[in-house]
Amino acid sequence: MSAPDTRGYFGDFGGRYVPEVLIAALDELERAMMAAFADPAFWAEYHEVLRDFVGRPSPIYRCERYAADVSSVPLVMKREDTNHTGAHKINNTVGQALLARRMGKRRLLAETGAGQHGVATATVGAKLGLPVDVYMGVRDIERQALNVDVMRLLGAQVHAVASGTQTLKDATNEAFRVWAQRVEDTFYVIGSVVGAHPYPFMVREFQKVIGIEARRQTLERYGRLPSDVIACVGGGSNAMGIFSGFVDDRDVKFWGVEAGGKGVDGDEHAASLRAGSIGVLHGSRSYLLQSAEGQVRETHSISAGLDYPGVGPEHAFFKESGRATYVDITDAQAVEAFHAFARCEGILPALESAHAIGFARELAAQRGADDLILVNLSGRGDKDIGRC
Amino acid sequence: MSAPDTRGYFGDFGGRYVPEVLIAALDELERAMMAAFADPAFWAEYHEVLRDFVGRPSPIYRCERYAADVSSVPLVMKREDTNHTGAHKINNTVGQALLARRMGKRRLLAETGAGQHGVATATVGAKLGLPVDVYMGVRDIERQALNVDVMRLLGAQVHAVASGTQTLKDATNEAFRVWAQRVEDTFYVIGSVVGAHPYPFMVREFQKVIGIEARRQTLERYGRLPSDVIACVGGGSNAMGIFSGFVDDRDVKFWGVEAGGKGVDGDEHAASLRAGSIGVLHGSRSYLLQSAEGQVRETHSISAGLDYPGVGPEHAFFKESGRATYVDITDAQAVEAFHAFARCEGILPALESAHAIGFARELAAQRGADDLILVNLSGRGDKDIGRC
Amino acid sequence: MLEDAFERARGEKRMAFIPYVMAGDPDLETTEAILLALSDAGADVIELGVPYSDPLADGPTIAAAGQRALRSATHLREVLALASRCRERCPPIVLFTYYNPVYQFGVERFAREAAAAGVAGAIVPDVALDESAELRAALQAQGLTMPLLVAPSTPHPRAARIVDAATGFVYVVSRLGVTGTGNAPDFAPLRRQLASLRELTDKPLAVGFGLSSPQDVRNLGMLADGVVVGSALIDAYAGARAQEAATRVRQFVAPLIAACFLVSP
Amino acid sequence: MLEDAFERARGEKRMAFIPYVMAGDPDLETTEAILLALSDAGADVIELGVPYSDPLADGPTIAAAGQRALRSATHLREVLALASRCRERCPPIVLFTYYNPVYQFGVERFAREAAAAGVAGAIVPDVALDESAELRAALQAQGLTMPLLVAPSTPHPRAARIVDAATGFVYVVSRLGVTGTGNAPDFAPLRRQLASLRELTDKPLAVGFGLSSPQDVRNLGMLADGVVVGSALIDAYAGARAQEAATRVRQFVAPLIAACFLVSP
Ligand SMILES: Cc1ncc(COP(=O)(O)O)c(C=O)c1O
Ligand SMILES: Cc1ncc(COP(=O)(O)O)c(C=O)c1O
Repeated sequence: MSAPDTRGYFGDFGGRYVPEVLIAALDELERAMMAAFADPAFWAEYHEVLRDFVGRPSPIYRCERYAADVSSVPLVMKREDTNHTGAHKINNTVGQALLARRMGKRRLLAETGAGQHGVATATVGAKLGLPVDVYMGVRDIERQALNVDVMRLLGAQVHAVASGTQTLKDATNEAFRVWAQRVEDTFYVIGSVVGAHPYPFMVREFQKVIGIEARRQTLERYGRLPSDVIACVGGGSNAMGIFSGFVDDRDVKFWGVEAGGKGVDGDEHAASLRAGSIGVLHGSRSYLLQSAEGQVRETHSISAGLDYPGVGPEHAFFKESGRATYVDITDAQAVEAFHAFARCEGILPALESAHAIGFARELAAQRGADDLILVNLSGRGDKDIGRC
Repeated sequence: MSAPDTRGYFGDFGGRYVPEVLIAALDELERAMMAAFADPAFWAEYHEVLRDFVGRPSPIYRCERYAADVSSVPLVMKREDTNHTGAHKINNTVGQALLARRMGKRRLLAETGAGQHGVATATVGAKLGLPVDVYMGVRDIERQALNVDVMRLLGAQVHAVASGTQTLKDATNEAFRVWAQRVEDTFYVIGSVVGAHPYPFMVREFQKVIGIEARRQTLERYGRLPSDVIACVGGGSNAMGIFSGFVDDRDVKFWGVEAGGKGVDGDEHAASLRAGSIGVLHGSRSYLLQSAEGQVRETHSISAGLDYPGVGPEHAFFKESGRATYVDITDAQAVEAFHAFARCEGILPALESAHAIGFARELAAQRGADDLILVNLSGRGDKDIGRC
Repeated sequence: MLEDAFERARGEKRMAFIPYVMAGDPDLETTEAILLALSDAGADVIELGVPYSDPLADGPTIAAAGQRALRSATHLREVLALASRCRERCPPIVLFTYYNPVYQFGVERFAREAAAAGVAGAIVPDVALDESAELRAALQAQGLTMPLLVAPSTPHPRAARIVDAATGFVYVVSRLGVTGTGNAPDFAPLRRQLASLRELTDKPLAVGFGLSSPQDVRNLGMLADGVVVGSALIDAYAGARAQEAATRVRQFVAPLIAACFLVSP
Repeated sequence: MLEDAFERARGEKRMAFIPYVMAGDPDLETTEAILLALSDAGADVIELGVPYSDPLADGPTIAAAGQRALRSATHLREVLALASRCRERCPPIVLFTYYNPVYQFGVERFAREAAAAGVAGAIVPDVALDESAELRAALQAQGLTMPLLVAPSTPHPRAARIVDAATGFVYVVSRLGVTGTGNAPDFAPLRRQLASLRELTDKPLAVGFGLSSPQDVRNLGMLADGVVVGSALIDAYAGARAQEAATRVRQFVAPLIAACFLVSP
């Protein structure tokens, strides 16, 4: 387990850029997290909930048709889409909610963009009997009305955030603000490997189950490790989750696929690592999309879950160290992959995951039967029907 | 394995009431099915697809809060909602599609009501590269537009059926008619334990995995068998699937929950076993809702998947023999259970499954800590948002 | 009665003409007028359809006719009464009914009341050989026939058992699928099948499903003993009532009946 | 400069009055007029907000002011120029800026240009003690102060380290949460905290977040050395421009400044 340094830095990235009012809460969280991580009973409970409630392990599935015309490489999907609530997000909310209960917190708080993390938090909150408040931009509430309904059915309060871009970025600001007010009894469940230390580390540890399972499954089934692991990168949690299972396997190449939107040469994309620069957002230093003056830019992606100007600090570290390579797939390519994959494999991928799948086909053309490409199919695409 | 007799009868129920043009196809199917069932390689392939593609085994999950106020009985859900495509239906379509491929059939044909079986068939067809035609009533196409989109994204042709009630019953008639025309190269994938022999038997065998897994899981986790097994009954496949895992455990009580609609005393319900009479529909003799003159009645249920006037013949046999007890839950009760379950457990059940869940709470009040109630949570409720 | 009808046609070197009419479409009065018209025109046997909610052997035309008939509250009881009313003025009537209405009526009772109504027999398209024993016995006990269907997909050994069991005549389905005029049969294989059935039995062979024109009739090449025309006939009078419907029926069947003669062996 | 301002206020047996103004809201001309009005009215120190897209320590009022200011293209460079323009006519100016604009500007460059603009220091709400070393050193090298914040949630040992590291003054956050007038602080615990901080340091203690009325000011009971008023002030001039805004500001701050005196020790 490669942890960040004591101040929460992965190399130059990470840290804790938050108002003083939150520092004590982050310290308390860090202490509780370390205690929980060292407690086998905590992990036992986490794994039991993942098994019985989430339905883990998620399978790995070898595609039969999607890239068969361009390559003989085994193309294997890690099926996070089969999780309860339909994406990897729930691995993390289970972990954080169990930690919240262990810490005696009374309520959960979450930001959400596409609504997937909001749904995953509302879900776990309902199960554990913890009230949940979700902050969501007004524009996202309009774009993702179905997930709003789901959260409400699960008993969560969904609060509309009308400030700034009215999307995930500002919902996150608002969640921080609300947390600052309620920091004593409220646990802030962050949805990706972003935020102030210890969030990027903690969320990674809760998503690592993806990589650990996938490594074991790949070895069991194919008797070897993948040559390449591919995942889409929004905040970066599903990517970090699968990468971290293979981080010590130095020959396994990591590919993070960002949202190229209408092209990374223009302004309408969300490719923080590919086309951004270093800065501080939502509590940590990493890459982000910003103006020359340090104002955070509005982003664009057809996939709401990737439509975020920042990225987790450990990805910035992986980029700098060369451990992972970051590429992008445009809206149009993602939509094409979505359709092709649905028709060839009978699986509707989330538009986020369709970015990884689109790139996988490109990479497959350069790989052969001795290689093995593992793709994190981070979620199901039901939420995206009618949007492409 | 309790098979029907050679003519496809479970006691007095079942048989093969279809036009002569289909008899040879049913004979061919029966022979191919028996050969496949006797072939370990077939089952190995079936189980591999269930594992890698569907994500089986589905977990069992013990509710913590839903009925805790009325009973200390362990209330355990078999989580078919975590399957790929979100319901038990896919267990069956995987089996039938593999059989179709084995038989050298070139196309799949399916009827659908709510669209779940249509989606499950389209899914497996896409995966195996077999074109799929789905027949669906005009009214259902309107009511279940989302699933129509999904089927089309998966490459299936959805055909609107404008005759009769324009719902599942007539879509089934139409599928039979189309099959009669294309019987040589087309495999008709029926979506429940209904239809002419060998369908009720075959579909049960493909759904039996639910019961086999659940029995093993219950024993492993609780060291005992359930006292009661509950499932909703539309055509009856999810119920037969879970019941058949326990059929030789004579102490395990079976409860089939039909759609009580606006009340079984009136006309607006779909409770064939509770309130119907014996007759012949869609190829087999069973209970059905019909007029004194033998015209099949229009039915009503808030849950599209239960809105069917017939029921599988083996259920009729279980009713007559007393092996299972059939009860009903009204629309209003199902909606209440849907909401309560979502808020207490963080799981949105399909409205179909909500019937089983609603009854489970009633039964729980009569059971204690030494008992164990197992409920088949046949599908997820995402499709039902906005309908209740 | 049925045997006589086929015998007479054979004697006249023609195929028997067997029109299909849906009882009660759009009302019983119209059906009665049509029956009399068919009788006048020279029909040898009449298939009288019993409306059913779920006619899965029928294409759109007959299914829609059944829906209209149900709207006029025509059920098995009403159809039997109609048959009884027309018995003196009509050629032999064979009911064409799905099984469920019969089952609800009661199989024995059905046979009894059908016999009392003077009906010649019953064709039940969803009761193939395998499920036919009980109903066949009940009908036979009342002196009624039960023609069975043979389809293009029926394997030869099974066809042999079917023709054995069939009474009255053997209903030879001309092509895969359901009733309806959409796609015409492929006559070459149909003729081969008729020839091979002919080797199995002396019972009359009546061909149906998808025949709509005099040319279709001629294409049978006298290999059959009878020709059933249903959907095309219904199309011909659809929308009309009573005498207007009867007139249209008369016009429509005349060339078909002529075609039954025209064919040279 | 800052020390002098607090000294003078202390000499006059009053708390220093520290208004917060968002630069460029709605334009720089207005801000300039407000700064001069505040100066005339007797403000001791001015917090000058640098607009930022993601002000997560700010409530709706200041966040909205920042949005308006961004619409007038006000960024760090423009704010420094404004400060420079006003330096002769104003009390000491402390910038209130989030870290990212500073980081993009360059930390060293920021310190240099801020000093050149005559600014007294910078409050950076998202840089707490732990991340403050580099920025603090850069500012100090240019003779600038970096007040740090202490929150109600800050544990005592940490508060001791913060007051140690803070320069210019210690910014005591009056209550949990962000800036804004929504909920007033709970004064009893706030007074206890001020008393306990007083034991740790002689540096000036300025209280901010949520203070909006003379009564709030009086409630501090002279335990603080300074009072920051931001959101309430912005609310007071919101919608107005230039001299009209300045007039409203003057009216609004007069009773607050009076309240700074009124309290008896
Ligand atoms: C299915 C899916 N994949 C990926 C993402 C992107 O998040 P992350 O990069 O943290 O995995 C989201 C976010 O909502 C998502 O829903
Ligand atoms: C989730 C779910 N449960 C139950 C049913 C009812 O079918 P059956 O009784 O065959 O299980 C359906 C049918 O669509 C369904 O979608």
